[in-house]
Amino acid sequence: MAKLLYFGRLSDITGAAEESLTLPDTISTAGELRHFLDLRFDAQGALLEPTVRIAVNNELCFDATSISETDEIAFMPPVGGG
Amino acid sequence: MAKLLYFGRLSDITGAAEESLTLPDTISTAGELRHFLDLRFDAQGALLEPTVRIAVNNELCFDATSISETDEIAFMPPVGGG
Amino acid sequence: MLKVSEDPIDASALLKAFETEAAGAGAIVSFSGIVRSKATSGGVEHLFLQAYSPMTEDGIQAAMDEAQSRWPIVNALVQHRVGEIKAGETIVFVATASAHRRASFEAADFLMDYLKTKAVFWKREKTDRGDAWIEPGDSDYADAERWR
Amino acid sequence: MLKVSEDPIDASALLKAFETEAAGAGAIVSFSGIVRSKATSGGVEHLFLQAYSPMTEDGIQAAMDEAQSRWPIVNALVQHRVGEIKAGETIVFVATASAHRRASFEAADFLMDYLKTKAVFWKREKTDRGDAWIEPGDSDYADAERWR
Repeated sequence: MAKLLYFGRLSDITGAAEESLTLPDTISTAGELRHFLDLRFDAQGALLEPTVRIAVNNELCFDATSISETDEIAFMPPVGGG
Repeated sequence: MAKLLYFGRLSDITGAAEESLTLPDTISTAGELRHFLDLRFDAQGALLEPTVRIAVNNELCFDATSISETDEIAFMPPVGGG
Repeated sequence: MLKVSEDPIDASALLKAFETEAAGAGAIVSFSGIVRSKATSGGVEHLFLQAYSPMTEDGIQAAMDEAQSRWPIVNALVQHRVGEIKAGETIVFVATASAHRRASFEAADFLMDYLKTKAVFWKREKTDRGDAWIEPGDSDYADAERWR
Repeated sequence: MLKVSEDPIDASALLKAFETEAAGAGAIVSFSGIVRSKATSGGVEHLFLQAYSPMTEDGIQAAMDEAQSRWPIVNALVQHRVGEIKAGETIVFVATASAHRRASFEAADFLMDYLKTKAVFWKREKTDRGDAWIEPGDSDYADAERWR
């Protein structure tokens, strides 16, 4: 199962900051997962916003990046501390 | 007598940071005093440099400013702390 | 020196330690970011800061390395809190040391712009009117653009 | 708060006191200027700083007032040493506090430029090769020009 992380305001939509998910066979890229999850949570595009970046195993990636069952996949809205 | 103060490198030339002086009758302005002192200390123009400012009673003044026996007159080369 | 943790930040103690570490430098600049009790909407009770380790630390370290390569700074320190931080508490402390003051000022300014707009943190504000996630504002992004 | 004195400067303690004084501010910047042991010529044993009171204090106060009018800073502190100051000791400490960081950074930077080039101090350096009066350098004047 892949480990999914939802940061910042995204966890308000998903209801949890973290979950484990068996990736459906139809999903092989980060972009496909993004679309799948947006529908699954009825997020109405919140997960599709270009400002929401995806990291696979702690590395920022493009939507075209391949993902697999052993990956940690993080959904990251705009960041900022201090 | 007027109180004269020589700051920074000027005290190396005058030999003292402070002195009391009865102003000669011929001297009525800060500029005249500046010339008189430059000759008196053989300062070779060090007191005449435009970067050397004169303050009378804690106020910066022009060479044309009048001075009197009761004044505190300071000769100030370029300043800077920190 | 870089630390991201739930521990309270004592700016005064960190400055003292940094002075020792940076012995020989002529100029030290420090920045303390403190949670203000006035927010966009209502009074702030606390902030909640979320990080994503080690991405958060790696990114800050890369910014510190960039600062070291852009300016002749001899030391840099970043300490950032995560978790719940009450109004009046220090959320971030940055210090830089160099021979002359310009490098210290610019490097500290640069690091703060990184921390405000690019560091991997998410910030939730709890006010008397409810909770809200806060993302960087336009002026933060404009500040960060100065270094491109 | 302004103090010009022979007393040693404890930047850490001053920052702590300033934090209390500036309660409510979101951003505090501090600057410490420290006597370096390397000089233009040879190793520095100490500096000797001369002031002209009250002109020195009046000028710094006017610069602090100008900073307050140019930036929305809520507090400012300047402490400057005079007399003999050994290598490694702090010669000047400046702190500024404001709601947002930009004002604090710029006001502290502005005050330091004033102190370096316009404040009424004269500085003598005692090195292993002798004594010399030090006047501000071109880079100091160039820095100060930025605020015109």
